[in-house]
This record gives sequence, structure tokens and C-alpha cells, in this order.
Amino acid sequence: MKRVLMGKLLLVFTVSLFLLGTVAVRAHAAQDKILLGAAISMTGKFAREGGELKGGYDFWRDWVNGRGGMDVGGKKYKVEIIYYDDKSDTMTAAKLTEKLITEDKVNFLLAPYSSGIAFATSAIAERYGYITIAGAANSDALYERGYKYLFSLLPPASHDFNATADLLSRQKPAPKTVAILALDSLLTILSTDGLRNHIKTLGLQEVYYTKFPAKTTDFSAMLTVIKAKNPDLVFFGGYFEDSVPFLKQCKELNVNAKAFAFLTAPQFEDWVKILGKDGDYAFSVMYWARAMNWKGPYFDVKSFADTFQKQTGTPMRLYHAQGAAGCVLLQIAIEKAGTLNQAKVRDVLSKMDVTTFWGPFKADEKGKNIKGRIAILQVQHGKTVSVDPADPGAKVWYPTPPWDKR
Amino acid sequence: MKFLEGAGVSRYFGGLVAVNEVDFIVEKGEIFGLIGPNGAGKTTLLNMINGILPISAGKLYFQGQCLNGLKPHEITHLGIGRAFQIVRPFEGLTALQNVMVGGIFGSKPRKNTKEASRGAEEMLAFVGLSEKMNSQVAGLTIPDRKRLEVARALVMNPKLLLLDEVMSALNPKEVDAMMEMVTKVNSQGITVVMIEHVMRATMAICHRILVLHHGRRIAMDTPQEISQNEEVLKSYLGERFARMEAERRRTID
Amino acid sequence: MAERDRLGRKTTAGGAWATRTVFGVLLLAAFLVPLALRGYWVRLLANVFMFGILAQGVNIIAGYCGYLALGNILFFGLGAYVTAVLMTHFGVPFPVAFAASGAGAVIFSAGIGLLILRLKGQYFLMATLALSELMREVISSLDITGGGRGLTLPMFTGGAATVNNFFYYLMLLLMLACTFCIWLIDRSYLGLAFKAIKFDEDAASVMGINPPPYKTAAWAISSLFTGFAGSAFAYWMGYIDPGVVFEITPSIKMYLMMVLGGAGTVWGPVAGALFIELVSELAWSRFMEYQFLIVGSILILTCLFTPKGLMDLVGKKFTWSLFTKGIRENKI
Amino acid sequence: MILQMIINGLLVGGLYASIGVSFSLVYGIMGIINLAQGTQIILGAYLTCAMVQFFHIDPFLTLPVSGFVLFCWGYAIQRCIINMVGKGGVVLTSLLTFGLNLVLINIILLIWNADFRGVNPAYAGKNFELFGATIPYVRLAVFFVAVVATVSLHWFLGHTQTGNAIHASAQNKRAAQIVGINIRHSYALTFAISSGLAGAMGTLYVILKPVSPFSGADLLMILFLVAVLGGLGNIPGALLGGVVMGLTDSFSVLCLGMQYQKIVLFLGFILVLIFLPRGFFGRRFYG
Repeated sequence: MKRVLMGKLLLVFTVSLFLLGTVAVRAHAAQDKILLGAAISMTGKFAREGGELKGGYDFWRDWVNGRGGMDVGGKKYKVEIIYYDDKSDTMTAAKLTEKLITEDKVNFLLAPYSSGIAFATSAIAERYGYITIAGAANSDALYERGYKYLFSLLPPASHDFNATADLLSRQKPAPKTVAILALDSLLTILSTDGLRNHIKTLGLQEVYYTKFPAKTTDFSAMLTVIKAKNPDLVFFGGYFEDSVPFLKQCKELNVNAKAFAFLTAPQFEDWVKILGKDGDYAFSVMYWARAMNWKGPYFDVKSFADTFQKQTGTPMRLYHAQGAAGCVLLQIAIEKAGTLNQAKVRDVLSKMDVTTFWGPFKADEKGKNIKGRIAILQVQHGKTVSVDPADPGAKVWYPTPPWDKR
Repeated sequence: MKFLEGAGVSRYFGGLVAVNEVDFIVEKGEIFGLIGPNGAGKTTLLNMINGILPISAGKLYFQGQCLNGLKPHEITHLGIGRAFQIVRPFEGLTALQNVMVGGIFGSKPRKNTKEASRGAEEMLAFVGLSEKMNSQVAGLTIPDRKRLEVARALVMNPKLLLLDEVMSALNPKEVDAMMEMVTKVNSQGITVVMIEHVMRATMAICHRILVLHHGRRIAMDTPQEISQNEEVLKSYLGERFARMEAERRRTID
Repeated sequence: MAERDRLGRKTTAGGAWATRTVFGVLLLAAFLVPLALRGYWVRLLANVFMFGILAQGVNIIAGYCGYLALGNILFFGLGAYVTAVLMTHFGVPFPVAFAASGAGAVIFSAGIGLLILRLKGQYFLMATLALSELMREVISSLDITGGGRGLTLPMFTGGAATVNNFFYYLMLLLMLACTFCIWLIDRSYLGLAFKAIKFDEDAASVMGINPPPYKTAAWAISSLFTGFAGSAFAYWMGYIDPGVVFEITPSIKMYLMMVLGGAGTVWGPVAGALFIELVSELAWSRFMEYQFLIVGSILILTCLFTPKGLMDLVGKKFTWSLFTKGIRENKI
Repeated sequence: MILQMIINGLLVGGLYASIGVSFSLVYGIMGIINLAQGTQIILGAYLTCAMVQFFHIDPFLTLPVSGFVLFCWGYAIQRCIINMVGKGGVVLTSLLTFGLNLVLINIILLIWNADFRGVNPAYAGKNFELFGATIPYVRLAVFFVAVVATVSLHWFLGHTQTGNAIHASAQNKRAAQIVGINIRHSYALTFAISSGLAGAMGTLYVILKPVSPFSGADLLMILFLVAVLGGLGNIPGALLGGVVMGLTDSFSVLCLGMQYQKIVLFLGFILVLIFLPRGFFGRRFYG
């Protein structure tokens, strides 16, 4: 019997250890500080995106503190950010978001990466009346839940591919047929569904459409079918890890189209690095490009990139900018509201019509950014070049030459 | 109606014939020995009797009922108990619980735990394991495990008890005790089929003996006859008897 | 004064009294937590309880029956999707959907169990893994489940505290119900049958146990609670997609909890869940870069030194020989 | 198109088979389900990437190096850790290897961070036409190396003294010890061979597809499927299992569409388990 009793004692011990943990609370932020919190993917499948997002947040924090802090109602506040790793896991993200709100008592939340995770964290933030400016979660369904405290920085995902289709349909020789491939996940399905509707208005014919399961690394069978259909355009709705093997296998099986269009994958340096010159001619969707040349209150497009490079010593990438843009937007709203009260800042955000270095922001009643714009990049000579709006001197490379003539 | 009858019983493993068209009859109330060199198919035969291995060819009848195709637990419920050669107690349970498993599930309408617990205690007392009733079986010695194995089979109140080498690895004194126990069980009216390499015991307590060699039956007779059967002597007993004889002479000299 | 319970285990009158007191205090504390602690801790504990349920689920089939259902997360996902589909497409209230989730999981496990529980351990293990992958793929390709886009469930109405408390108590009660169920099994002939099958299935069948129905029953009970947990999870999170509810990591985590706490014991898996979640929590917030290393090392050390779980160590005098007992018993 | 599909299936199957074989070997000899095998392959892949990056050599040349590194790692792990729980049964060893898996992932993360890595030599993607079907050179080479590795492993186990010792340890532990086989050594050697093979296959894998530290989990499912289809522990069987899987992949896409590829695969797998639980060949060879 002693054993069972001791078992209970072990339980008591564990519980008390556990409760002790609660006592060991973080030293609370001093009065002249604004505490921000972010549960972000530092490990797991979104580690790359999450890491860049964090880089953007860090940059903004250092920058704003370098200016003496945020100006709220005439008083300067320094900014501090608490980070947790959500391991790209929804449940963990939810838990950590609640921790940031109730334990760390942060003043504001910064958004996580990916729509799936944002679904869970925004639900919690909404209940506590915390604002979420989703920098990297633009699935339409997120904004159909009637939340008041959720705003999107990006245009809705269902429009992601449309600009690329517009651009390509204007090229000569005019493309006629389209093959569409979609990874079976929230964002990719939304963007390809949007595209499938959109191409009808452009007079393009869909000759092949398929969803493919997550974690597919072998496309050879699918490519054989596509080869027989010989489409002019191939739209690939997938991420980094899907698109690299896809393009490699296109070459292996000698499958070519007049253009290959991807979502955001090709704008990653590694994508170009792994594929080398096989990556050339690929089109990428970009929510932001230097060529857009937006002018904002603190930065314009160019000065942001330069400041980022100077301050952090690393070249600026998309999610850096995206993360920082969310912060800047929040900063503008807070400074305009002159208070740290969530509800008041929220009201300012919902009425605000502003252009930052990231571009225009105007939320509709659901929180979607109706003024968001999309840029199109193309990989040329192993570098991404903005072709719409075009970088100075940049031209669209079209059509793609056969694999053995590149 | 024969008590236990095998007609042309065979078992193949792939191309290998482990038991080859064996006919035998076990009469009610006897102690029936099963001997033969290693790999002769003795354990395979027992495994077929209680249904662990399907019968490849031939028929087995127990009290007139055909055993072919029955599941092990169904055969157990007909009244056939089994003690394994490599003792297989349930390691994580106590000795008492081990015996209780048989007590509860061994007969068709399941017994309740209280009743089974009492029966199991009695059975452990019978085999002389009362004191170790509540110890984990992992800590039991080999002779104790063998006793436990017998108790587990007996608690199911079998009409037929299959014993697979319950005396191997025991010292002479322990063998005597086990022999006594088997005869005691038999005197209560339980028919026993036993595989045994300890010839002293087999010859002393078995009424009849079946000798297998390479899966074939080479003899089935009383111990007396068996010990004089030429084929048996040549293939199996010869060597052992020679050794026994030599030993006997040495002790006499 | 030594007495014995129905299965012949020794109990002491005095010990029982002390145990009951400790147990009662703990239970009371568990029920009072939401009054004393803030949102995060309530959520964290609810999360611990959820893993407690999952660990108990595998405890029944793997800890008691010895069948390593590595793909048990299947029922979690199934339960979550039954609830989500019923609530979004058919407007069914949560309690009904909750019950339906449990029922769905049981029907599925019993049906498929009769087929695949004939398989020996390692094949069963892989069959369950493949089943959970299959279920994920099927759900991804159906329209009614929203496919890879996932489903958004109706919001739980009420403030943050209400929501947290609701799910806290739901998970707590589920875990207690599950543990009580295991306690009953452990005391009855079912527990003996399960353990007999675990230790030696041939011997068990020779002793009159017909394994398939028992194994199927064990898996059905396991799936019932896992399905319930999935249902509660779906409503709690408000959004599910196949990637979230069929994640393989929790599947492994519940085994870790079970083994660490003690497989085949009544309270072990719950203790394991508490311990693992606590360690993970510490590992996450302090040693972010080493989290897998820490969890992995704990797992390895557990397998080496306490293969029977932490519950096996308590109450014993700590000596070098106890420390190395696991290795001595298991090494080749 | 049918011919192209068959060729695709065969080439993919060769890769599947080669990674399945190493898993099957460990299971067949020791009864251990090595949940770290996927990540061991990934480790081999990362080693190749690192060597290509630093020395600018051809990725195929790194194959022996990653194989050797993983071989040593495998030997040490089995000798020092896995042997210690060898008798603990499948639950314990599975959990142990899962722990190893986590540790390995973390090591990769610490050295190389979470980025996807890949190599793309200049000749990657070059192909030739044969009867109207396109055959990529690299895939053909990978297929060839995989088949050679499998066949030579099979030969090694059947025709060398060490191989026989390993074989004997699988058949009967006690008897092997009696005839003087150091069973700890032969187990460690088995595991080392399996890990070495995994490392080498990692090199081949990364030439075809990019990897991240977490890719191991996806590979593990393939390992299971291949090994079980061929009969657990059966090496030529695993080769067949891989090819069957590759062909299934191809033809399910052709007949039903990409979306149903995995459904067909898993459903088929479960049906095989139910009706042919010992795979296509049964477990005739080891264990």
C-alpha cells in the first residue's frame, strides 16, 4: 500500500512543482514600457517564415527604441517583445497566446504565421479583446467569422494568383490553356479556387486541375499526365518544399510550358539557390516589391530595405518587411489613438486609410485589407526581378525556352 | 466413444513435416506418455490438441467431438488443460492472479472473481505454493514456475491435462515430488497426457506410451513393451538406456 | 493489518485512509483551480488533462492489452471531425455532437478492430498508423469536411473565463471518467484478461480466454475516450483541419506519457501527462533550441532506467541497483 | 504514356525500396522498429549538402562518406544504448528509437537550422528518350545504386562469415552465443549496416528532393509500407515492395487522379495487412 500512497505523494509533488512555476513570474514591465507578445513558429514546418517574421519584429523594436520609443499621448514608451515558440502547432500557439495575455499581461499581440494558427490565436485574442494584425494570414475564411479585433495586412488569398494570370494573358504568343495544381491546404486551395474563376474572364481554358496531398514529393506520375495535355501555363499552388521537387521533376521528365507560376516560394533565396539556373523563368507572387515604391510615414520602400540591412546586417526579405509592416501599422494606430486601450486603437484601425512603406491599408467591415496590392516577380539569372510593377529596365521573360536550350 | 483419439494427424510447416499421420488413442483415466527425441513433433502434437496450431491433415476427437477448427479457448472449455514446456506465466501478475485467470475463464460460464480467487488459493496450496501466492512470478524459481504452470492448468478442472516437460530442469527430489503430484491428480480421475524426457518418471507412472520419431509414430504400448521395442531402442531409448544401464552398473560396482 | 481486494492484492486499512485523504485533497484542488488561477494556467491544465485522456486511451489498449496502437490519434481526428461536421452542416448542438463523436469512434474501432486485431503486435502497430493516415487522406478529399481547407466551428458564446472553465471542467471530468473506467477494469476480470493477453496471448487462449472480443473491447473503450477528447478539442479550438487533428507528434507524446508514468497502471499515464507537459513547458520557455534534445533524452533515459515507469520507483529505497535494474533486466 | 508510367513507377520504386531495405534489415534481425531511421536518412542528406557546399564536389562522391559516418554512429548507438533495452520488447525499443529520433532532429537543427536543403548538380534533370518515354539519368543512377546496394547486402548476409553470424543471431540468440558469436557485436554491426545504408540513401535522396530536419517523419511512413509489403525482415521482398509501391503511385494517378494517390496506397496497404499479413513473400528469410 505504501507504494500507492507514495504515488499520490509524487502527484502532490508534481502539482506543487507546477504551481511553483506560476509563482516564478516574469519581472513585470516597468511603467514606461510597452510590452508586446508574439507566439511565433521558430521550429516546425513554419520555422522559416516564423523566423523571418521575428526578424521583422525585432528590427522594428530596435528601430523604434532607437528613436526613443513610441509616442503615446505625448509620452515616450520603449518597446519590449516577449517571444514564444509555437512549434508550428495550433494547440501550442493557442496556449501561448493565452499565456501572453493572462500571464505576461502584454499590451498588444503580434500575429503568428499561417492562417491555420491564426484561426486559433485570433479566437482567443478576440475573447480577451486583443487586436490581431495578421501580417501573414490572409485566408478569406478567417475574416468571415465576424471578429472585431482581427485585421489583415494582405489582400485576401483568393486573389493571390489573379494578378499573375492577368499579366500572363497579356503576353505574346497568347496562352490558351492552363493547368492548375493545388496543394490540399487552406491557403493554396483558396488561391487556386480564386484563379479557376478568374481565368474564365480572361478567356483561358483549364485543361487540367488537381489537388495533391500534403507532403507529396514525387510528381512524376502527375507530370506525365500534364505532359500529354501540353498546357501553355502551369499554375502551381504549393509551398517551398513542394515546388522545388516539382520543378526538378519537370526538367527530368522534360515537361515544359510557356510559363510556370508559383505562389510565394520562388522569392526565397534558397529556392533559387537549390534550383540554380533551372529556377529561371519561374513567376512568383509577392505581396510587396521595391518597384511598388510606396511612400509611408517613416520609411519608403527603398529606405526600409536599406535601414534594415544597415541595422541588422542581413539582407531584407519578404516576411521581414511583412512583420515590420504589421508593427508600423500598429504603431501608427496607437500613436493616433494616443492610448493603449485596445478598443480605442481598434476603432482607429478600422477607420484608418493609410499608406505605409508596405502599401495602402484600408480595412473593410470584416477586417480584410481591400486596398492591398500584389506584385509579380520572375526569377531571371538566378535573381528575383519584379516584373509587375516592373523594376527599372526589367522585362517579362516569355515564353520559357525548352529545358535543353536554357 | 474414445476419450481422445487422433486419426492420421499431421502438421506441415511449409515443406517440413513436423507430425506425420499419427494415430493414437488415449483411454479415460490413464496417464499417457509421449516421448521421442528433440524435434520429433511432441510439442507440435500437443499444440494441435489444444488448438494453438491448426491441424494440417487428419482428425482429432475428444469424447467424440471433433477438435479440428476449434479455437484454443473453445477446446479449453471442453475440458482440456495445458501446462507449457517453456513455462509461460503472465510475468506482470502475481502467482495467485496467474492461477485466477484459469479459474475465471477456464470454464464456460465465467466464474466470478471471488469464487475464482478462493479456488486459486486452494490450488496453490495443492501444488505447495501458498507462501508465494502474492509474489510477482518474475521472482519465482524454475521449480516454482513449473508448479505454478500445473496449478494454472488444474484450476480449470480439466478432464484431460496436457503436461509438457514439467519435470525437466528439476533435481531428483523435485522430480519425485512432481511424480507424486501427477499420480495424485490422476487418482482424482483426470486423464493425463505428458511429454517427458525424464525416463525414470515416464517409465514409472505412465500406463501407456506413444513414441514419436521424425514426426512418425514408431510405437504405442505399455512402458514394459516400449523398453523392449527394438525400433524404439535403436532410435531413441537405446542411447539413454545404455547410459542408464552403465550408470546402474557403476553404482552397483 | 493486511487485507486483500478481490484480485488478491494486499491493501492496508490505514494506508487506504491516508490515500483517500490525499486523493480527495488533490481532487478538490483540481476542481478549485479555475477559481484561483488565471487563463493561461487553466488552459495549460485543461491541455494536460486532454493529454491525460489520450494517454489513458493508449493505456487501455497498449498498457493493458499490449497492442501498440500507434495510430490512436485516428480517433481523436475522427471525433473532432464528427463534431465539426455535425455542428457546422447540421446545426447540431454540442452535447449531441459530442455523444455522436464517441459513438462514431466506437463503431469505427469495433468494426475495423475485428479485422485488424487478428494481426500480431507489430503488424497491428503499422496497420493503425496506416489507418490514421488513410483517415486523414479521406477526410482531406471529402467535400463535407472542407478538405484541406478545414472547418470553422460555431463560436462558443461567453467570455474568455467562461470558455476556459467550460473546457477545463469538461477535460477534467472526461479524464476522471476515463481513469475511473480503467480503475474498474483493473479491479475486474477484464483487467486480468487484458493483462493475460498482453503477456502471452497463446497461453491466455489456452486458459480459456478468447482474445479477439477482449482486444476489440479494449480498443473500443480506448477509442471512445479518445474520440470524446477530439470532439472537445474541435469545439475548443474553433477551427480544425486534417493537419491539426491527425498530427503524428501527439500520437507519440501520449505513448511517452504512458510509459513514463507506468503502462498498465491506473494513475500512471495521468502522472506522465502532468510530468511531460510540465517539462515541455519549462523546456519551451527556457531552452527553446534544445527542446527536442531534452524531450528525446528524457525518453531515452526513461527507457533505459525506468522501463516500468515512474510509478514503479516511488516508495522504493533509491539504490544504485534499483537505478540500474532496468538495464540489468533488459540488456542483451 | 503507359510505358512512361511504368518507368516512373520503377524509378520511384527503386528509391523507396532502397530506404525500405535498411529498415527491414534491423527489424528482421533484431525485431526493432527503428523510428529514427527516417531522420538517419535525413542526416545523411545533410552531410552530403554540407560536403557539396564546402568542397564543391560531386554529390555522388559523398555517398561513401555519409554512409561511413552513419555506419559509425549506428554501431555506437546500438552497442551503447539500444542493446541495453534489447530484451524489453517492441514497445520499449520503439520508444527508445523515437527518443533517438528527437535527439537527432535537434542535432541537425543546431548545426544546420530549419531550412530546406538540396543539391542540384549541373547534370540533374538531363534525360534521354527511349521508345517515346523520358528517362532522367540521375534517377536511373539512383535506381541502379539502390538495387546494387540491396543485392550486395543480400549477398553479404548469405555468403560471408560475418553475414552468417548476423543471420544466426536472428535465428536463435542462445544458440548463436553458444557457438561463440558475440551477439552484441553482431547486433551492433547490423544496426550499423542499416544506418550506413540509410546515410548513403540520404545522399541519393537529396539529389532528387530537398530535405528539412523534419522530413524524416514522412520517410518513415514509406519505410513502413515498403518493409511490410515485402514482408518484414525480408530484403529482396523490400525491393519488390518498393517497386510495387512505385507502380501503385503511378497508376493511381493515371486512373483516379493525384488526389487519391495516398488513399489508394494506404487502403492497399491495410488490405495487404489483413489478407497477406506476411507481405508478398512471407517471412522466409530472417528472424
